[in-house]
Order: sequence, then C-alpha cells, then structure tokens
Amino acid sequence: MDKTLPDLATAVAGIKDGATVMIGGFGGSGAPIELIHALIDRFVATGHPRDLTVVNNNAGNGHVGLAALIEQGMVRKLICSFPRSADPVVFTERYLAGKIELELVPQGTLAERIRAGGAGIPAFYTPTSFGTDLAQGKPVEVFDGRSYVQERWLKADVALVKAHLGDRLGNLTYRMAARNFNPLMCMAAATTIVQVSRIVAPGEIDPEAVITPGIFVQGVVEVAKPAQEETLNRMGAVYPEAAA
Amino acid sequence: MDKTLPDLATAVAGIKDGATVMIGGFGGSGAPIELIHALIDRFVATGHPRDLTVVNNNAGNGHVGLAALIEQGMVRKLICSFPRSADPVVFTERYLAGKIELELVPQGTLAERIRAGGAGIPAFYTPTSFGTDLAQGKPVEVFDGRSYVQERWLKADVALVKAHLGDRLGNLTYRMAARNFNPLMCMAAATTIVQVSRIVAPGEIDPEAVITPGIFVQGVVEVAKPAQEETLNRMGAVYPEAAA
Amino acid sequence: MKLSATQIAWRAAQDIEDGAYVNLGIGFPEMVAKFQPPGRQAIFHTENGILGFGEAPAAGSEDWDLINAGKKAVTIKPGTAFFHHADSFAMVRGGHLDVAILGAYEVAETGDLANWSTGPKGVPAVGGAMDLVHGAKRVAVITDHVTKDGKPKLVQRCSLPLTGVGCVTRIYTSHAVIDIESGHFVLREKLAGLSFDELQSMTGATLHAPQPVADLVAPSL
Amino acid sequence: MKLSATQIAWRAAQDIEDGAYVNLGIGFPEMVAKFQPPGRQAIFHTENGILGFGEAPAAGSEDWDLINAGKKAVTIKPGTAFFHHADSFAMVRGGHLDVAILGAYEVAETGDLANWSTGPKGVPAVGGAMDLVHGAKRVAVITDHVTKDGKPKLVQRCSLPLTGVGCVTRIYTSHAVIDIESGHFVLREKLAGLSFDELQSMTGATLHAPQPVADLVAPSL
Repeated sequence: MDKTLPDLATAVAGIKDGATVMIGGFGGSGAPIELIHALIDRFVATGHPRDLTVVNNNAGNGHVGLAALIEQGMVRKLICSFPRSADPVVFTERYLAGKIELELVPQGTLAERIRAGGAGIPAFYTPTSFGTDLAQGKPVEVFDGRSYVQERWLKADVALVKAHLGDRLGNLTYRMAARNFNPLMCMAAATTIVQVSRIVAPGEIDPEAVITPGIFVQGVVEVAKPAQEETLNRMGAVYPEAAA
Repeated sequence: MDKTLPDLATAVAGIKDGATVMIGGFGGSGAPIELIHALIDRFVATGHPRDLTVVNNNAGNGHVGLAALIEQGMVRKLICSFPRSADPVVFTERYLAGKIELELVPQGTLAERIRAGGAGIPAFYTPTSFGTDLAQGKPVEVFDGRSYVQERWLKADVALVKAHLGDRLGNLTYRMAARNFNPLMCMAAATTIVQVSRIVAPGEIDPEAVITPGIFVQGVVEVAKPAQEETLNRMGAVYPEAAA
Repeated sequence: MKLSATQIAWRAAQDIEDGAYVNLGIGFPEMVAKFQPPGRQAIFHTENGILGFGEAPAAGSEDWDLINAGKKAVTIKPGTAFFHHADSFAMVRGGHLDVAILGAYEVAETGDLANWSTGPKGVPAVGGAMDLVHGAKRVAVITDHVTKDGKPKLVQRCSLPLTGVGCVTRIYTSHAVIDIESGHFVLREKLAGLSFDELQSMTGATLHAPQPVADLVAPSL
Repeated sequence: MKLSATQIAWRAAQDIEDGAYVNLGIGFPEMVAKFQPPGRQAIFHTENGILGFGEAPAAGSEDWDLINAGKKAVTIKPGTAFFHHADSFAMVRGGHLDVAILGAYEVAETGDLANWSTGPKGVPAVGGAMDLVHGAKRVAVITDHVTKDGKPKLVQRCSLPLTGVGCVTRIYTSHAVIDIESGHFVLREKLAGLSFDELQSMTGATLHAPQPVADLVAPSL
C-alpha cells in the first residue's frame, strides 16, 4: 500500500461540486496553501469544484490560500469561529453583500465537533455558548444542575491538511503550532489529502512521534518548501497571479 | 513551580476513604504498580484509604498491583471493561461473593467517558451498546436515522498513572502501548499523580513529543526501574510479601 | 468432515484486501493474521493503542509494554504508530476500520451478535467487542457452525445477551460462508461433501441460496 | 486621572499565582504576561495548541508556525508543549486553566459578559471566548471603566450579545477592582483620588462595599 500522490493536481482532482471541505490551519500556520492553490487552478481551468462548504477556523487573509478560494467564488458557505484577520477584505465584502453564508461556531466547539465527527460521536453537550445567540435552536439539557448545549458532529467529504513529515502509509507529524485543527480534520473526512514537506519511508517516523496515524489519511503529496501565508501576505501576493 | 514529589508514600498520602481513583494501564502495561503498592502500604499501616471506587480497564491479575489492592479489601466498586485475566481469582472470588460492586463499561465507552470528564463534556452519544443489556436505563436518541446511547462523563478524585519521562512541570511521555488509558486519566482527575522512570529538566522532552502536557498533572515521582505486572506474576509474586 | 479453526481463519483471511485496516478479536480471531495472501498486507489495529504492529516476538524477548488487546506480546515494524485509548476507539467508532473479525456464541439472521456473556452466572467481561461491532465497515464472525453440544450457533434470534444489533455481515464457519443480507442468512460457500439440507439442519434459521453456492475449500494447515 | 491600559494589565498580573495556568485573550489582555511579579512564573496557554510559550521573538526572526491565538509570533522555552485544538479546548472546557483574562464590551453585575459582537452589523467573530468563559477556574476582565463616549461598561444587564452567562468573577478597570459576588458588584479597590460616589456615577449598576476599599495603585509604566 502506498498513499503517495504524484502531484498537487492529482491530489485535488476528486473534489466535487457542493462538497464539504475541511481545510486545516489556524490563520496561516498549518494552512495547506499549495493544495488550496491547486484547487483554484482546477477551478480556473474547468469551472469546478464550486458551491463548496468550507470548514476552517478563519476566513482567510489577504489574497492567497483560503481568501483566494473565497475570492474565486468557489465557496458557498463557511463554517468557522473567527472570520477576522489582518486583511479580511475578501470574506468581509462577500459576506456583507450576502454572497457567502456563514455558520459561526465557538472555537472549542468547532474543534470538538470535528473530533466527534472523526470519533463516531453524533452529538455531545458543552457549556460553551449556553445562554448566547450561538445556542439558538439547539437542545439544552441540565446535568448535575448545570445547563449544557447539545452540539452535533461535523464531517466532511474531503480534508485538505498540511503536515510536516509523512510516510507512504500516511503517518504524520506536524510542526509546532501548525498542528492545530489538522489532526482533527484528518479524522473527520471521508478522504483526507495531506501535503507534507517530506515523504519518508515507513519506520523513519518514531512510532511514539506519530501524531496522525495513517488510518486517517488517504493521500499524501510532497510539497518540499511550502509557502507560509503570513510571508506571502507581507509580500502582497495574490493568487492566481493573473488576478493581480 | 516544581511538581516533583519526594517519594511514593508522599505521592499517595492525600487519597481519602471513599475516593474515586483512576488507575492507568491495560493489563500490566502502563500499570503504576509502585504507586498502587504504596497505597497498600499506607492501608496496611493506617487502615486508610478504603471504600475506594477504582476505574481501570481490567480487574487485576495475580496478587500484585490492582489485584493486590482488591485483595486487601480496599476497593468497594470497580468500573472496568474486562475483569478477566490469566489469573483473575482475586476479583472473581470477591465479585461472586458479593463483596465488590462491578460497573461494566464497553472499552471504547470507558475511554470516551474518561476523556469527556477531562474535556468538560458532561454527556455524549455513542452507537456502542445500543440494544444491549449495558444500555439499560440510559437515554437513547436517534440522529440521522440511527439510534445512539447517551453516556455520561467519568471523573475521579485521583488518578494514579505510569509514564516514561516526566519533567518537573509534569510534561509526560509514555512507552509504547503502555500509553493506553494513562493520558486520558491524567485529564479526568482532580489530582493526577504520576510515577515516571526518570524525571528530567524542562526542555529535555521535545515540545512535539509531549503526550500529556503538564497542566493535567499535579505530582510526579521517580521510580527508576518500575516492575512489570506480567513479570511479577510469572514469578508468582504476592504483595505485600507478608501475605504470601 | 469440517474445517479446523485454523482453516476457518485461513478462509476469512482470503477476503481481506491489501492495505485494509483490520481488528482481530482476542483469542481465535487473532489467528487470521497468519494467513494473509501473498502480495497483500493488511494493517492490524489493536484496541490498546497500536496500529500496524508485527508478529509475536521470540519467547523470552517479550517487552510487556508492547502487547495486543489479548495481552500477548507483539512487535513493532516500519510504520507502526502508538496512540491512547480514546484515539484508538475513535478509529473504531468513527468507522475507520475496514474489517473487524470476531468470535461468536450466537449470530442471528438479523445480524445480531452475542459474544460477550453466557448469562448471569460468572463474571461478565465485554472489552472492546461492543465498540467494534458498530465501528468497522465490515463486521465478520468466525466460528464453529455448531456448539460442542451440536446446537446451532446461527440462529433466528440470539438467546444470549447481545453484543450488537444488526451488525454482522458475513460469517465464516467450519462448514460454510454465509452473508447476512436484509435479515436473511444467504449461503455463499459450503463444504463440497455437505448437502444443502444437511447444512440447513445444522443451522437455526432458514438458509437462502439465490445464487449458485461455491465450494468452501481450504488447504491443509 | 485613571490607569492606562498598561497599568490595568499590570494590576491584573499581580493576582496571578506562581505556577498558574493562564489564558490571555487576544489583544489588550496579552499585555498582562509582561508584568508577572518577581519570583512568580505563570504558564501561558494559547488556544491554537501551545502551553508554556515564551515571549515574542525579535522582529525578522519570527517562525509563522509558532504563533499565539492572536496570530502573533511567540517562542518556545524549556517545558513548552504542543497539542491539537481538541486537546487545547479540553484544557479550557475541562476546567484545567486557573485564570482567563479577557477584554469586554460590557460586564453585568450578574457576571454576564459581552465581548464578541457589537450587534448585527459587520462580521461576527467569536474565536475561543465562549469556551474560555466556561472553562477557567477564575474568569477576569480587564477594561476601561467606561466607553470612549463615557458610558458605563459595567452594567445591570448587558445590551450586547452575550459571550457567557454568570461567568466573570473579577473586573480590573481603569478606576477600580471589582468582584462579582451573588449578582452584585463588590468594590475592592478604587483610585485614591476618586470618591465612591464619583465611581458609582460612572458605573451602570449599584456598587457594594461591605469591607474597607483599598487604594488602587499601579506604578508608572
């Protein structure tokens, strides 16, 4: 078994119109920029995929990565906790114009809903958001005298994830705080596609150091020197470049 | 801040009569034998603690560790998934004589209930045990056409845990499959006491390699060459030795 | 004439695809791992937190921190990963395993399985069985076709406490390979020397055979 | 005369015990980390998966995989640990943090907090605030005592969308330190040059002072 994919275009070829796509990262850290850009390339060339529901903590920054995906008009709905950034103009304009739907979820609830999706837990209770607008319409139950909100799992058709090392069985490590939502999204998607800085042979990752075991991964593609969103934005980058 | 404890007796000194005590390990792997034996020593000397509720995957094996704790009559109730072993006579005799209470929990549900206790999730739904005797009396709810059983979190007053390396801030690593329930129990107890093979300085554990961050740990005690239950039992060991 | 336990395990192993993630129940099902067809490599999961473990070590070289769910010593191999119990059962409950192969006291034509309790006497123990039956994409059972007393283990409704409801999809027995489809036992393979009627008489619910039934064959092992 | 933002942060920092696990909300509260009293070392948690991170790196030496929840570059130090978002919020929701210090639009005498939305206009963003208010053992707010328009931020009932119900226990403002106990604002410290009546007039709900009120003092910073 070898989960290695030959290139980025192959990695994103199977994503369909209307798909729910989880995209890893917190801001730029751990964001799979190259996979996102490959998806944009495919859309520019073919008009697909579109009408995507995207799950990410944020709503993109500047004009690269997730912001560029939104700017292309590929995203119908965004599920996130914090759609603000240093330069959130792409999302903000579309949102205020009613061109993109937003489901706002508290960050810990977002993480737990994704984990629940991956762990086969259809619903759970959390104190978070009790008594607030974000709990509207959700069942409330009292346990041991305290009120909790019922939240549902979140699953996806595809997860696009950035990791550090990956072996051909899909075992992954991450780099510092670039871990964030990535391991959870690996668990919650029917198909998890991972860009890694280096593909290594099985056994090169210490079994103790594996953060995402390969069972959660369907494809691994090597991007040797991944771009960092923060760096691209400081250079004023726009993707695709022709759009600049 | 230094969470290092001077010795095993100090480590177990605070455990009260009637306490709920989570004990890590799966069979002998990851079982904190020396902490358990220190607790037995205290009971032999003082008559306390007793009437404990113990949470463990199993019910002990032979006459050391958890089995010895049960044999001393210190355990009122056991919450576990699999009270069988190569030599389960200690638990079996007491159970069949009605001298110890058993709450049998499917293994994955046990793990998830402990994690939920640590993560502030008072209840969750699982397909596990639906339609079986182990779901009796539990709320059932249908999500997306499938039936699920509501399970409650599990918390403890104290967790006794075995890890491999620990620093004085309580950051921990484990050794192979000795990880099992230990990281979860660290999260779910008000006071988590860990025996480690070696106490190292903060920074000696790679931040990427920390499995249990120190926030979940209250005390760390060094046991340089921990005994292995399997090995003790093959030698026919009995604890305390006087009982042999 | 009937298949031995080893031969039943061999037969079950033939249906495991290359690269499949597989959990083998403790005891008899563990034997399935030995019979992977050439060129195929399944990745074995054990509840206590190892994916992709290797064979048993030589006697005397066991590391008792490296055991499987049956508390038997195993080994690591390239690609092994360790994780804690909550992650382990996320793999199970979350539907990430391809196959779980379990033993059985009884299997009903409804797919119900009873394999954890023989009743109120004795000490009950469930382990990971109730999680596994609701997790793997395919839940198969390997079992003798009848009990030691000659009573059917494949029944209309289980008489023993259930492990799971409607969860089993295929049964490998000492005499046959049977799928469970829409609440029916559907016969796929039977021993060549055994008539349909003979097999039916050993089975506690109606056997259906909408398609030709293949011969159940296994090598001498 | 009133305390500057820096001085409010300083005052809040004086109440953080040695070894406390602390989450500082993004923006203004981050400043609290700078003012730990000598001999005390808190361990800082950030939602995006770091415990025990260090100060900001020198400009130009940032690693953008090593950021805090405010997306600012930080550093590691001995004892740092990385983890994923579910584990991070297990720390929060599970009650493992000792202190969370957050900003506020409004705080009610009931302990209700509003700090995530100024109403239906604009883009709403909540981040980890709703989790933090239900997780930490002590939830404190640092804020100017009044808005830029001079309106009270400490009120009877919040008019803006709530972040959490009955969650705040202490408020550090530009003019006072106030506890919330049993649905009341209880004054603990106020600026020496400010009378009780003056402070009450800037506050949207009744101030109680069952014990002597200490002077609120902070060094020039």
